[in-house]
Amino acid sequence: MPTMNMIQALNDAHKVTMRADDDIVVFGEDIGFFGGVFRVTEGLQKEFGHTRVFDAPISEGGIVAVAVGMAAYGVKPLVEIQFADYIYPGYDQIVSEVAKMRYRTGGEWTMPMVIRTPYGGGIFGGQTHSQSPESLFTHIAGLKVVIPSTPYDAKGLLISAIEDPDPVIFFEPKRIYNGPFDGHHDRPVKPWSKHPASEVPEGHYIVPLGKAAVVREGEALTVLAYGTMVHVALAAVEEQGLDAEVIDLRTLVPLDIETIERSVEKTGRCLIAMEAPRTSGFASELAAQVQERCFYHLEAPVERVTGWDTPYPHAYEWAYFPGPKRMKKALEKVMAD
Amino acid sequence: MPTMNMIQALNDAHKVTMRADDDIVVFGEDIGFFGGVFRVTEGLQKEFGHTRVFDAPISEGGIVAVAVGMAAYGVKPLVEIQFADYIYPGYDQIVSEVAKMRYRTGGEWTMPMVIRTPYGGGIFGGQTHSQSPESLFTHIAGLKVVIPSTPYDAKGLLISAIEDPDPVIFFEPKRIYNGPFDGHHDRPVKPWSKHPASEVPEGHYIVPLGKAAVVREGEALTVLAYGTMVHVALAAVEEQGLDAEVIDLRTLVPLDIETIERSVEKTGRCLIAMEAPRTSGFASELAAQVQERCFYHLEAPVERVTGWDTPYPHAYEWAYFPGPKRMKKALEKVMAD
Amino acid sequence: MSDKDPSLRRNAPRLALHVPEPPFRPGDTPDFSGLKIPAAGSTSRPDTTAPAAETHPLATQLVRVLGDDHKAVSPWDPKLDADTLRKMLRDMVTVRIFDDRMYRSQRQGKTSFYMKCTGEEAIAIPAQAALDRDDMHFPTYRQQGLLIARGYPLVEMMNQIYSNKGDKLKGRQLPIMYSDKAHGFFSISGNLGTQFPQAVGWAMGAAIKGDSRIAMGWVGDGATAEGDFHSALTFAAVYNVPVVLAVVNNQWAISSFSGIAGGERATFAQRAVGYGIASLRVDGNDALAVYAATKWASERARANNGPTLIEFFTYRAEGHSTSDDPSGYRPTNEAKLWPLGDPIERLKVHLIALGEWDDERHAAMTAECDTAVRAAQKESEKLGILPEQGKDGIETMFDDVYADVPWHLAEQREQALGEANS
Amino acid sequence: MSDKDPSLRRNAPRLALHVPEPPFRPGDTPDFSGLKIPAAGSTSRPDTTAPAAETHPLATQLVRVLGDDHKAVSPWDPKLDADTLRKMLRDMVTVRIFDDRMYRSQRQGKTSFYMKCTGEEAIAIPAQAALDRDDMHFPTYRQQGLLIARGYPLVEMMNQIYSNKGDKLKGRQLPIMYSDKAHGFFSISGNLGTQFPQAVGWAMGAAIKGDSRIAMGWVGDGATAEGDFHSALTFAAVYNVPVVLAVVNNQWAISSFSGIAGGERATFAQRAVGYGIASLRVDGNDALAVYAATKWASERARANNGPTLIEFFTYRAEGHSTSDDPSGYRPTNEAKLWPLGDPIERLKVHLIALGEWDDERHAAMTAECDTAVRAAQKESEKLGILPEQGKDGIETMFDDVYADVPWHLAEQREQALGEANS
Ligand SMILES: Cc1ncc(C[n+]2csc(CCOP(=O)(O)OP(=O)(O)O)c2C)c(N)n1
Ligand SMILES: Cc1ncc(C[n+]2csc(CCOP(=O)(O)OP(=O)(O)O)c2C)c(N)n1
Ligand SMILES: [Mg+2]
Ligand SMILES: [Mg+2]
Repeated sequence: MPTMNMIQALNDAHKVTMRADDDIVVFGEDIGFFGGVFRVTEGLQKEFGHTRVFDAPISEGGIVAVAVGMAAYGVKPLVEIQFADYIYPGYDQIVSEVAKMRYRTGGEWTMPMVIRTPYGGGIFGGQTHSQSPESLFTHIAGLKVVIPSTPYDAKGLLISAIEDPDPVIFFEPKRIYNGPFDGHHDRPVKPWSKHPASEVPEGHYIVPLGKAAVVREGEALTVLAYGTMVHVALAAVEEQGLDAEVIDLRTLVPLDIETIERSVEKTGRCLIAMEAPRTSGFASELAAQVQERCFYHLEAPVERVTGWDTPYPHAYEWAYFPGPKRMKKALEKVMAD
Repeated sequence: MPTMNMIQALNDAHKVTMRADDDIVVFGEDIGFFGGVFRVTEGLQKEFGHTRVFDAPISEGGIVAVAVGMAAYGVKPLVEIQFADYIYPGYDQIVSEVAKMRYRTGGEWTMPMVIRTPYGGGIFGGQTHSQSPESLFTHIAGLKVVIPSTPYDAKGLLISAIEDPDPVIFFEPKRIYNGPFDGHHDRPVKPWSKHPASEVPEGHYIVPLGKAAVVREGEALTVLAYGTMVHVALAAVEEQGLDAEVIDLRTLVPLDIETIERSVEKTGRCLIAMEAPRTSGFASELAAQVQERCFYHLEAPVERVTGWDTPYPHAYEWAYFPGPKRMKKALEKVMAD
Repeated sequence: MSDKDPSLRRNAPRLALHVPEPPFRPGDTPDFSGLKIPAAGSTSRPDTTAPAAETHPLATQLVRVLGDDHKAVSPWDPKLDADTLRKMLRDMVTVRIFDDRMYRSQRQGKTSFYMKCTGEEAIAIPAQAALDRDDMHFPTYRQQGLLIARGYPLVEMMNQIYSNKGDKLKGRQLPIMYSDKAHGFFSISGNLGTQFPQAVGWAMGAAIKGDSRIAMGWVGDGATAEGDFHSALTFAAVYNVPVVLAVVNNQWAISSFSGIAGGERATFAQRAVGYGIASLRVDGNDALAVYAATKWASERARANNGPTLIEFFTYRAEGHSTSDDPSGYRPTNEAKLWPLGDPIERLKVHLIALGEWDDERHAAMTAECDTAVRAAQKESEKLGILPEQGKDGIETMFDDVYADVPWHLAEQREQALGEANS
Repeated sequence: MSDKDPSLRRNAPRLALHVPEPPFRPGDTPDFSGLKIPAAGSTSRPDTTAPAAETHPLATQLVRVLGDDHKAVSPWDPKLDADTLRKMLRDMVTVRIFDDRMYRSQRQGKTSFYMKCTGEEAIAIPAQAALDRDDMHFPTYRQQGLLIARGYPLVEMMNQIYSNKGDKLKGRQLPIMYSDKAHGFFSISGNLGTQFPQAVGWAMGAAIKGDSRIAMGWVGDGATAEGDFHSALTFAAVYNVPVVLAVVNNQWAISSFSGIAGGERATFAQRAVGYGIASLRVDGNDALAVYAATKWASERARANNGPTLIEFFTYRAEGHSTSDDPSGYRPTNEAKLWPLGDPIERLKVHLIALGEWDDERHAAMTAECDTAVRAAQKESEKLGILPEQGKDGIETMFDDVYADVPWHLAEQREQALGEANS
C-alpha cells in the first residue's frame, strides 16, 4: 500500500473522485497550474484540463457564490479557500445560501459541494495564517463540518465529503500536513511515513461522515479531540501514563454522540481539546452535551483545553498553542477531582 | 420620568450621546432622512445634520469597513445593520479588522464603535428577518456583545456601549421593541408603558457593560436568559409557580460570571434560554462554564432551551420560537432530576 | 516635496463630505424637466459580436423603441409579431392584477408580507420573452413577471404567499420568495445581491459542460453596492461567462434614492465599462426595448461572445413592500409625474397604433385576467391562509436541513412534536 | 418569442469557459514585443478640477515622464529639484538593500517570513513624496517604501520583523505587518483588500471634520477582486471622498497572473470609469510619473474635487514572499526581460542625464545605505531574533484584546503563566 502524507492523500482523493465523476470542478486561488500553495491540487489541471481545474480571482465571496451557481446547475464544486483565516469574505454566501438552500426550497435545489481549507496554528503563521474558525460553521444548520487527523482519514473523509449530498466544510489541519505533530515543537519533526495511518489504499474507499474513531481505548477518562489535537492528546495521555480513551471526532456536525456517550459513561471523566479560542468554541458545545447526557456518570467537571481568547500572536506561537503542558494540567485536573 | 418603548429609548441614547460628543457619526441603510426601518434613528439627521447622520449604500461590508477607517481617524461610528440576518457581508471586517485592531497594533489603533442590529424572531419575518447570530460574535476575541431586554436597559447599555473604548456589537431584540413579549403569541400585545422598565430617565445615565441583572430572585433554580427570552422566562417560571432566580445577562462578552456562579451555587439547578439554534450557541458556552465552575453544586444537568438547528421557517414561527411550552418542559426536567 | 510641512497647505479648503440628497422630498413638487430622455431610435445597435467597448457609449444613453407617436422607431425594434406583443401585454396586466390582489390579501391579514412591482411590469416579462424556455433566471423579489411569463400557475405563487398546504416550499419562506426549477426560476434569497454571482456560477457550469443554456442574473439599483455585485462582474469578465446581468434601476432602495448607490456619478450600466463587459442602458418602461436588449445580450452570450450588463431604467411606482410607506420620504405624486410613463399603457397604445388592439379588447382581456387571478386566489385560499398555518406538519420543519435527518434533528423533532401535542 | 423551444437552437455553438492563461510559462522565452508602451509625454494632463470623465481616456494609456533619452518629457513632468530626486533615489536604494538583508535574515532562520518589493521601489517612495507628511496611508505589505520615505527608523521595522523586544507590536504580527500612526502608516492587514475601503472611511472622517488631511489606500492587482475593492469605490464615489486609491498592478498575485483578476479585458484603472471616479494609469517603474500622478490626485482630493483611482503598472521582479518560488509558474528570466526596466536604474540615469549625479556618487550613496541597514540590523538583532522570542512577556499576550483585561482573560493569563513556569 502506498505511504502518503496528508497532502498526497488529499490530492489522491481529488484524483480518485474526479476520474469517476466528470461533474467535479475544482477551483480556488493558485490551485490551477501551480497546484495550490500547499500543493494539494498539484497535477490536477494537467490531468483534468483547464475547464475542470482553474485558478480563481482573489474573492472568497465570489468563489463560494459561483460554487452555489454551479451546484444549482448540476456540476459539483470542490473549492479551496487558501487559508481558513480568509474564509470570512465568503461567510455570507456559506451561511445564507449554501447552508439554507435545500431547506428554503423544500429540497428542490441542493448544494452538494466541498469547501476545503487549511486551518490551525503551529507554523508561525501569525494572526492570519493560524486560525481555527470551525466552531463558527458548526452553529450553522445545513452545513457538515469535517476535520481529518491522518492521511488515511483525510482521503477517506474527503471522498465521503465529495460524495455527500450536503455541503461540507472540510478543515485541514495544516500543521500535520507533513507529519503527526504531537505538540512537542522542540523535538525533531516526525514524518507521516512512520505512522500507520500513512498507509493509504489506492483507489476508492471512504471513511464515513458522522463517525468518530476511538483511536485509543481506556477506562480512566475520555479525551475528545480532532485535527492536530488528536496527536497532541495521544502523546499527552501516554506521557501521563493515563488509561485514557481518546476519541477523534472526525466529523463535528453531525456529531457521533453515541461513541462519545458510550465512552464517557464508561470512564466518568471527560476532557475536550481544541485549538480554537475558548469562548463559544465547539468544545463548549461538546461540554454542554456531555454534561447533559452523562451527568449522572460524571465524577468531575468536563474540562476544556483550548486556545486563548486572543488573536493568535506570532512570536507566542507556543504559549498560545494548547500543547503538552496545557494538556498535562488539564489531565491532572480532570483526574484529581 | 418619561415612559418610552425600546425604540424611543434607543433613539434617546443616540441623542444624549450625540449632543455631548460631536465625534459620534451615525450611518446605515435608510437611517438618515427616513430614520431607519424601525425608526430608531428618527429625527437624528434633522438635529445633527447630514454629515453626522446619513444613509449608506446597501453594503454591510462597506459600512463596517468605512467605520474602521473612521475610528482610525478619530470619529466614533455608531452604525446600524438593518437586520442581524444581513450582518454576514460585514463579518470579515468585523472579525478580521474591528476585533483584532487594538491587539495587532499593540494598542496603537483602537476601534471604539457600536454596531447596532435588530435580531430575533417572533415577527413572522421568515428566514432572513428572524435570526439570532449573537453566538457567532461571542467566539471572536476583541468584541463585546450586548443585548438589552427593556427600554431602561436599552438606553443605559447603548450609552455605555457608545462610551466604551472597545467595539460593541449591540443586538436589539426586535420582538420587544414595542412591548415585553412573554411568548404567548395568542394573547393580546402588552405595551411597554405597563412595564416598570419603560420609565426611562431623561439625559445621561448608564447601565454598565459586563453586569448581569437578577431580575427575579429565587432559590429553586437559576434561569439564564437575554433579550426577548428574559420575558419568556419570567412568564414561564411564574406560570409554573417556581421559586426561580432569573438572570438577565445583558452583556454576553464579557460575561458576568460572578452573578451566575453565585446564583447557581445557591440554587443547584440551571436552565439557559436563548432563541438561537442550539448547536454551538452561546447557551452551550454558558452550560460549559456553569458545569465547570459549579459542578459540585449541581443537582441536575444544566438544561438548554433554544431554537432548533434549522433555518427559521416562516409559517412555523411558533413551533420554532422557544416559547412557554418549551420552557415548561425544560423547567420540569431541570426540577425533576 | 517629501515630508512637506502641512502648514504649507494652511489655506487649503476644509474637506467636506458630500451626502447625496434626492431632488424631491415630501412637500416638493417633482419636476422632471431636467431629465434627459433620448428620443426613441436615437441609439445605435452594435452587432452582438462587437467588442465590448463598442457598446460602452450606450451605457450613458437609453435604448428606446417606442416613440412618442407610439410607433416602434429604432434599430433596436425587435419586430415582434402581434401575438407576442399581446401575450406580453396580457402577462403584464396579469402581474399588476396579481400584485393588487395579493397586496390586499396582506392588508386583510391573510399573510405577513407582500411586494409589488408596479411600474416595472415591462421588465421581467419582455426579458423572459427574449430568453429561451430553459434558460435560468436568478431573480430578485421584483421579478414575479418571469414566472407569470413562463406560465407558472398563479395558484402555486399564491400557495407560497400564504405558506399554505399547497406551498411547495413547505411554509419555510417569506411570501414572494418563490423558487421553481422547472420554470427556470432560482430560489429568491432574502439576502440582497447573493444571486447575482450565483447566476454567473450557473452559466460557468453550463460553459464547463458545453451546454447551450444561459443564465440571467437580476439585482436592484440599491443592491449593486454589495460586494456580490463585484464578484459577479469580476468572474463574468475573467471567464467570459455566458450570462446576462440585469440591474433594475427603479431609483429607490426602500427610502434611499439611487444616489446613495452611486447613481449621481455614473449610470449603473457604466459599471460594466471598468470590467470590459458589454453594457446597455434601457428604458425599462418600454417593453420592446427591454425585449430587444435582452435578446441582444442573450445572443451575445449564447455565441460565446461574453456577458452583458443591462441597466433597466424605471421607477418604483409604489411602496417598497407592505411594510413601507413611501410618503415618508418622497412626494406622493412623484410616480404619476415620472415621465417614462406606465409600461402597460405604453404597450397597449402601441398595439392600438399598430391596429392590433383596441380598448374593448383590452377591457375584456383585463377582465379575463382578473377572473383568472380571482379564481386562483379562491383555489389557493382553499388550501389555507397564513394565520391557519404552522400547526400541522411540524415534523416537516426538520426535513431538508440535510438530505437525511441526523440524530440531533430527530431529537429536536421529537421535542417539537411533544410541544405541539401538549 | 416567449417559451421558445430550445430545440430551435439545436445548432447553437456549445458554450465554453474561457480560462485565462499567462502568455509565458516556465520553459517559454518571454517576448514582450507585443506590449504597447506609449512614449513618455504622449499622455495629456487634465486639470485637477476636471470632471472625472475627462480623465477616463487615461485609464487605457500610461502616464510616463522619463523618456527613452532619460529626460523628463511630459506635461506630467513634476519638475522636481535635484535634492528631491536624490532623496527619492536614496530611499529606493535603501528599500532594495533592506529587502535583501531581511530576505537573507529569513533564510538564515532569524525570522519566519519576509516579502520584498523588488522592482516596485518607484511606487511607494515617490507616492509618499507627493503627499504631505500627515496624510494617512492604508498600505499593503509591499509599501515598505512609505515608511522609509517618511524616515521611520529601520531598526523599528526590523524589530517588527524579528518580533523582538523592541517590537512595538509586541510580537503579535507576522513580519512586515508594520503599523505606525506617527508616520501615517495604518496597520497592515493579513486579510487582502480590507484596508482599501478603510482608507475611504478615514478620509470620510477627515471630510466630516473639515480637516485638510487626505488618505491614500493601496491594493494589489490580485486583491482588486475582493468585495472590499467595490466597497471602496462605491463609498468614495457616493460621498465624493478625498482619497487617493492606488492599485499596484505588478501583474502577479502569488502564482496567478493579472488575467485571473480580470486584467485581460480591461485595465485596473478602468474600474474607476464605472463609478464616475477619476482615473490614471501610470508607469510604475517611472518615479517621476508616479510622483506626478499622486500629486495630481492629492490636489484633486484636497480641493474637494473627489477621489482618484490610480493604477501603477509594474512587475513583481521576485517571488511573492519567502514562502514562494516563482520558477514553478513563470519563466525565470521574465523579470529581466520586462521592458519597463529597473526603476532605480531609470531614476539614477535620469539624474545623471540632468548632470546631477554620477556613478561614483551612486556607489558611495549605495555604500552608505548599506552601512545604515547593516547598522540597524545589528542594533535590532541585539534586541533579539524570532527564535529567541515568545518566552518572556507571556502576560502581555492578554493585553490589548480589550482596553482592560476582563476576568476571563485574566484567568487565561494565569494559566498561561503557570504553563510557562512549569
Ligand atoms: C444583505 C441585505 N441587506 C439589506 C437588506 C434589506 N433590504 C431589503 S430590500 C432593500 C432595498 C433594495 O433596493 P434595490 O436593490 O434597489 O431593489 P428594489 O427593492 O428597488 O427592487 C433593503 C435594504 C437585505 N434584504 N439584504
Ligand atoms: C482575503 C485573503 N485571501 C487570500 C490571501 C492569500 N494571499 C496573500 S497575498 C496573495 C496575492 C495577492 O496578490 P496582489 O493583490 O496582486 O498583491 P501582490 O502580492 O502582487 O503585491 C494572496 C492570494 C489573503 N492574504 N487574504
Ligand atoms: Mg431599487
Ligand atoms: Mg500583484
